[in-house]
Amino acid sequence: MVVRERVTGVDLSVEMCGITLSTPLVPASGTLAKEALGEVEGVYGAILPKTTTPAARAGNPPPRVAETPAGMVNSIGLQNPGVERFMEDLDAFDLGVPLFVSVAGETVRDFAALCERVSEDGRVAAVELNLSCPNVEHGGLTFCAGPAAVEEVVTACRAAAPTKPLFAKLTHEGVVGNARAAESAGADALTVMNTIPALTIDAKRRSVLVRGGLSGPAVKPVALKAVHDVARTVRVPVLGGGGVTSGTDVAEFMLAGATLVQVGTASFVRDPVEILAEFSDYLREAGMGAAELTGALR
Amino acid sequence: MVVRERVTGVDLSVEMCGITLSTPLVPASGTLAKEALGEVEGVYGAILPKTTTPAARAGNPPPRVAETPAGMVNSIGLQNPGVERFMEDLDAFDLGVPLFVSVAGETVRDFAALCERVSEDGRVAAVELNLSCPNVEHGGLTFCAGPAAVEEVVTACRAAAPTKPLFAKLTHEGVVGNARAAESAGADALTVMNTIPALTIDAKRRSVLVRGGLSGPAVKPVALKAVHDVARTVRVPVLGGGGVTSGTDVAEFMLAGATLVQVGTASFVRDPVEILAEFSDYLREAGMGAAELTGALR
Amino acid sequence: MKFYTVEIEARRELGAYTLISYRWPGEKVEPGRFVMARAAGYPVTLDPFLARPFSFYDFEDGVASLLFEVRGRGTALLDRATRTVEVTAPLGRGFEIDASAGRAALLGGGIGVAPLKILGRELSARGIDHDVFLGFLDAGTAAVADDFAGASVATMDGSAGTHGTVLDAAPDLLEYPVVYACGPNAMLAAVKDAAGPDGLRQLSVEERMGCGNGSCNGCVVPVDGGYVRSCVEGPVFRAEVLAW
Amino acid sequence: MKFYTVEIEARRELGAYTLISYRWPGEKVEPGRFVMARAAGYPVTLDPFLARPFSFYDFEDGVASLLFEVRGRGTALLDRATRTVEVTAPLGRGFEIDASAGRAALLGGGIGVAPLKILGRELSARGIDHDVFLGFLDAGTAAVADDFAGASVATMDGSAGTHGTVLDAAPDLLEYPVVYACGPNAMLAAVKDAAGPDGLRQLSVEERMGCGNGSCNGCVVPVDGGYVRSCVEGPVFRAEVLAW
Ligand SMILES: Cc1cc2nc3c(=O)[nH]c(=O)nc-3n(C[C@H](O)[C@H](O)[C@H](O)COP(=O)(O)OP(=O)(O)OC[C@H]3O[C@@H](n4cnc5c(N)ncnc54)[C@H](O)[C@@H]3O)c2cc1C
Ligand SMILES: Cc1cc2nc3c(=O)[nH]c(=O)nc-3n(C[C@H](O)[C@H](O)[C@H](O)COP(=O)(O)OP(=O)(O)OC[C@H]3O[C@@H](n4cnc5c(N)ncnc54)[C@H](O)[C@@H]3O)c2cc1C
Ligand SMILES: Cc1cc2nc3c(=O)[nH]c(=O)nc-3n(C[C@H](O)[C@H](O)[C@H](O)COP(=O)(O)O)c2cc1C
Ligand SMILES: Cc1cc2nc3c(=O)[nH]c(=O)nc-3n(C[C@H](O)[C@H](O)[C@H](O)COP(=O)(O)O)c2cc1C
Ligand code: FES
Ligand code: FES
Repeated sequence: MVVRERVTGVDLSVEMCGITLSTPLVPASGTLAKEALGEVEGVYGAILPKTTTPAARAGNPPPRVAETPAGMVNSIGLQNPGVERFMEDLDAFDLGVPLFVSVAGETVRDFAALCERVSEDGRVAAVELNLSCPNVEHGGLTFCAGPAAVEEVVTACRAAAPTKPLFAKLTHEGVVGNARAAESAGADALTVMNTIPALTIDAKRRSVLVRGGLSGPAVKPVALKAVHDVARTVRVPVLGGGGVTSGTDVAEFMLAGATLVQVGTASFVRDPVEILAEFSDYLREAGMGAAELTGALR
Repeated sequence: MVVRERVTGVDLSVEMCGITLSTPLVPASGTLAKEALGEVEGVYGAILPKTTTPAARAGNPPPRVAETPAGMVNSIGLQNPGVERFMEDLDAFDLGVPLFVSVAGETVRDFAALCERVSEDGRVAAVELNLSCPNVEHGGLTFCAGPAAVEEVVTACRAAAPTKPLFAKLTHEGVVGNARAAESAGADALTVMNTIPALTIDAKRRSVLVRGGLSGPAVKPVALKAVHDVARTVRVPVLGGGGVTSGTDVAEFMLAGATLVQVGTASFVRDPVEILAEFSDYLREAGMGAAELTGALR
Repeated sequence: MKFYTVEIEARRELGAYTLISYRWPGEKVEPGRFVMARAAGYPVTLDPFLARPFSFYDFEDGVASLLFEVRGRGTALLDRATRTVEVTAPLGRGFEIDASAGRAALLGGGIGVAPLKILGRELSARGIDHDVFLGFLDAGTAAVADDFAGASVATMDGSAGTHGTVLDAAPDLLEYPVVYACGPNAMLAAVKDAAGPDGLRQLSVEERMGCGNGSCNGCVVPVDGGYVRSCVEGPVFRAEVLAW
Repeated sequence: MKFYTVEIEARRELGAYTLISYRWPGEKVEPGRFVMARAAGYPVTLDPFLARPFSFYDFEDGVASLLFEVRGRGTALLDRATRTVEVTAPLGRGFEIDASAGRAALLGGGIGVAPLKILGRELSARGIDHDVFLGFLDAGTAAVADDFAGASVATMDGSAGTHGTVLDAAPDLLEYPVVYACGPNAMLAAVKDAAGPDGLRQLSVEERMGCGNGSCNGCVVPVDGGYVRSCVEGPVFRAEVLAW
C-alpha cells in the first residue's frame, strides 16, 4: 500500500454518524468504478459506488462527456444494472473500509423501497440519497425542486431504513432550505453538492454537444460556498465536495465545515494517492489532526 | 483601429430593440473601466459601464478578488461614485457606439428613480437593471429572490423609463421563472447571467479569502444552459454572457440564443480585439453573418 | 487515475501526423490498447482539463510510441511538448489474435492507422499473414503509409493511391477470415457491413472519454440491451457486439 | 487587456529570487510602474487564470527586467519558463521624482526591493543623492542586496547585516526630505509612521489584482472617504493619501 508511507505521522482518522473512517476522503458517487479500486487502496475512508436505481438503466446515448474550462459536463443518465444486480456484486467494492451506497428513485416509494433493500444488508454502512441528479428528466429532478419534496423523500427513507445512517445529497440551488428540510426529516448527514446543470455546444457543428452536469475544479468555489452555508445552518455533519483536486482543496472543504470530503472528477486526471499525501502534508505543517479541521476557520 | 482589418469581409452587425450595433459584443457591466476604453475601440457594438447606484458606494474592503480554476471570485460591492457623478462623467464612455447604462437600487423606488434619471438623458441608448449582484446584502439580493420581486421592479422601471429599452439582468438561479416575470413586466431584453455566488478559502491562514461572485471561463457551461433555457422560453432578445473567452465562445452563446454577447472577466486576461477577430474568422468559415447565428442550433 | 511523467525519447513527423516515443518499463504492450495522455496536468495546469486517449502505435525494446493528429487544443499542446508528456499505464482491451484463424485484413482510416502498426508487428511475429489497407483524405495524411510496407492506399481526393475510401482499396473482405479495423465510427460501420457476419471481425472504436479506467461511464458504445464502456470493455470490440 | 509574448533575453538567480529580462520596444519605463505577467495564457491554458503583477526591476537599453520570488503556482510557472513569457505594456503610476527636494531614502522589504533598482538608477541619472536600506528574512533572500551597491542590509534572523527590520538598518527617516518604500503593507505602514508627515513620502503598495488596467476595482487601497484602485492610481501612493 503505497499510500501508507506518505501519510505517516499525522492523524487522518475522522468520525461521522458513529462510523470511524481511516481518512476523511470518500469517492463521489459515480466517479470510481470497481475496476479502478486497486489504484486507490488506502486512500479512501469509505467507498461509495455509483447510484443504483430500482431497475437497470441503460443511460443516455453518447456523447456523454464534454471537456470544459477546468471541468467537464457529463450526462451519463444513471446507467446502472439495477439494485438487485448491484447488491449481488457488492463484494467487489470491499476494500476493508465502510461501504456507503447511493440510491435514486423516480418516486418517493422507489426511494423508500431502495433504502429498505440496501440498508438491511450488513455490508452497507450508510445510504446516500441522490436527490439531485440533473440527468434524470422524471423523478430525480423533482427532488431538487424544494424543501417540501426533500422533506417528503427523506421522511419516507428514514422510516424505511431506521437503523442505518442516511445522507441526503443536495444540489447547490436552494441548498440551505433543502438542507434544513433534510435535517428536520431525519437525515443523519448531508452531502453537498452534486454537479451544476450545464450545457456545452459544438460551435463547428452548430449543435448541442452535452447537456448535463458540470463538475471538476471549475465548480469548487460554488461548492465551497454551499458547504459553508449549510454547515453554518444545520447541526448534522456534511460530506463536502465539488471540484476537490488537491490536498489543499480537501483542507478548504473541511475548514468550510465538511466532516468528510468527496473526490470525484479530479480522480480522472490525478492520482487520489497524491491528494491524500498532499492533505497529510497540510496537516503535518498545520500540526493538526484531520478531525480538528472541520469548521476551523479563524 | 487595428480591429477593422481583421474583421473585414464578414457582416458583424446585429440589431436589438431597434438599436443597430456594429458588432454583437458588449462589455459586461463592471469589467471595463473608462481608462481601458482606448484598447477596445472597434470591438464593442455598445458600451456598458459598471452599475451605478443612487448614492456613491465605497465598496467592500480588500481582498476583493481571488483566482480560482479557470475563473475568479470578486466581491467589489458595487463601488461607484453614485448616479449623479456618473452622469456628469458619461462622455468619458463615448466611443461613438450606443451607450447602455446599468443601474441597481436597494428598493423598488430606487430602481425606478434611477431609470427615470438615466433614461431621460439623450446619450443613454438603453438601461440594464442589475437585479442580481450577489455582493449587496440588502437590496440587490432580494431581487433575485423570485419572479414576484423581479416583476415588481421591472414594472416600476418600465413605468419610469417608458421610452428607453430596458434590460433585466438575471442570475442563473431560477432564471427561467425570473425571465418570464421580467418579460411579462415589460423588459425589452434579458441579460443572462451574472456571477454565481461562491466562496474562496485561504487554507494556509485558515480564513475566508473572498466571498463573492464566480465568473470567467469556469462558469461558461452554466451560463450557456441559462441562455439556452431562457431563449427558448421568452420572445424578447437575450444578452448572453458568463465566461465568454474566445470567438468560438461568442458563437456558442449566439447559437444558444443570444442576440448580443457580453464579455467580462476574460477581458482581464485576453485582448478583446482577438476575441472579435476569432469570431469574425468563425463567421467567415461558416459563411454566415452575425445576425443569422442567434438560435441557429441544428 | 495515475499519470506518469515520461521523457520524450524521439519525436518526428510522419506526413501530417506526429509520432512521439517514450520508454515504458511496464509489461509488453498489447496491440489495440491505449493510454490517456496530455502535455501537462496539475499542478502545472487544470486546463485543458481531461487527458486524451491514444492507441499505441508501436512498442519495441521497451520504447512505446504514439501517433497523433493535431485536432484541437489537447493535441496541439502535445505536439508542442519537447521534453516530457504525461501518460497512464496501458489501458483497455486490445485486439484478439487467433493464430489458427488464417489470413487477416487490417483496415485503417486516417489517424485510425495508429494501432495497425503494432498489430502488424505482432501478427508478423506470430507468423500470421496479413494485408494492410489504409484510407486517407489526401496525399498529405497518406504520407504515413510509407511506414507500412506493402500497404494499399486510398485517398478521398485521389491525390495518392486508389481514388475513394479504404474499402475501395481493399478486395472483398468476405474472403478474409480475420478483419481488423480502426478509424472513424462511420468507417467502422461500413467495414462491419462489408466484412459480413462470419469470422473474427474486430473494430477499434473512438468515443469521448472522461477517465479511461471505467469510472465515468462516459465512453460508451451501444450494444444489444444497452451501452458498454469502450475504455474497459474496448476500445476493440467484436463487430457483432456493436449495435451499430 | 493586451498581452505580448516576449522572448526571455536572460534569466538568472539573484539569491533566492529570479531575474528575467526581455526586450521592450516601448517608451522608457518609469520607476515604480509594473506589468501583469504570466508564463502562458489562452489558447495554451486558462489555468492559472489571472496574470500576476510585477514591478519593473530595471530598464536599460530597451531591455526590461523583472525580479520575482516564487510564492505560488503563477510564479512557479514563470520561474520554469525558458523561452517566452507574456506581459502587458507598463502599467500604473510610478514614483514621483523631485530633483529639487533633496536626499532620498529608499527602503525595500523582501521582494519589495524590486522597484528600487530602477528607481536608484533614475535618481543617479538625475544626480539625486540617495541611500538604500533593504530588509530581509534571512541571508538567503538578502543575497539580492549584492546588486545594490552600498545598500545597508538588515535580516530578521540576523544571518546577514543588522539584526532586525529594514527600519533598524536605517537612520532616522525624518532627516530625509524624500522617502521611497516598497514591501509588505505592514512594513509600509511602519515606514509611513517612522517617516513622519513632511516631505515627499512615497509607498508602493501590494494588492491582489484582477486586471491591472482599472477595470475590475479589485486592487483597492483605503483612502480618505473610500477606496482607490492601486493599479491605475498607484501602485505608488503618497503616504498621506493612504488611510492606513
Ligand atoms: C481509444 C482511442 C484511441 C485513439 N487513438 C488515437 C491515436 O492513436 N491517434 C490520434 O491522433 N487520435 C486518437 N484518438 C482520437 C483522439 O483521442 C482525439 O483526436 C483527441 O482526443 C482530440 O483531442 P483534442 O484536444 O485535439 O481535441 P478537442 O476537440 O480540443 O478535444 C476536446 C475533448 O473532446 C474529446 N475528443 C475530441 N475529438 C475526439 C475524438 N475524435 N475521439 C475521442 N475524443 C475526442 C477530447 O478527448 C477532449 O476531451 C483515439 C481515440 C480513442 C477513443
Ligand atoms: C504592483 C505590484 C508589484 C509587485 N511586484 C513584485 C515584484 O516585482 N516581484 C515579486 O516577486 N512580486 C511582486 N509582487 C507580488 C506578486 O504579484 C505576487 O507574489 C504574485 O502575484 C504571487 O503569485 P503566485 O502565483 O506565486 O501566488 P498564488 O498564491 O498562487 O496567487 C494566487 C492569486 O493571488 C494573488 N496574490 C498572491 N499573493 C499576492 C501578493 N503578495 N500580492 C499580490 N497578489 C498576490 C496572485 O496574483 C494570484 O491572483 C507585486 C505585487 C503588486 C501588486
Ligand atoms: C461522470 C460522473 C458521474 C456521476 N454519477 C453520479 C451518480 O451516479 N450519483 C451521484 O450522486 N452523483 C454522481 N455524480 C456527481 C458526483 O458524485 C459529484 O457530486 C460531482 O461530480 C461534484 O464533484 P466533483 O467535482 O468532485 O466531481 C457524477 C459525476 C460525474 C462526473
Ligand atoms: C470584477 C467584476 C465586477 C463586476 N461588477 C458588476 C457590476 O457592477 N454590475 C453587474 O451587473 N455585473 C457586474 N459583474 C458581473 C459581470 O458583468 C458578468 O455578468 C459576470 O462576470 C459574468 O460574465 P464573465 O464571466 O464574462 O465575467 C462584475 C464582474 C466582475 C468580474
Ligand atoms: S472513459 Fe470513463 S468509463 Fe470509459
Ligand atoms: S487590478 Fe483591476 S482595477 Fe486594479
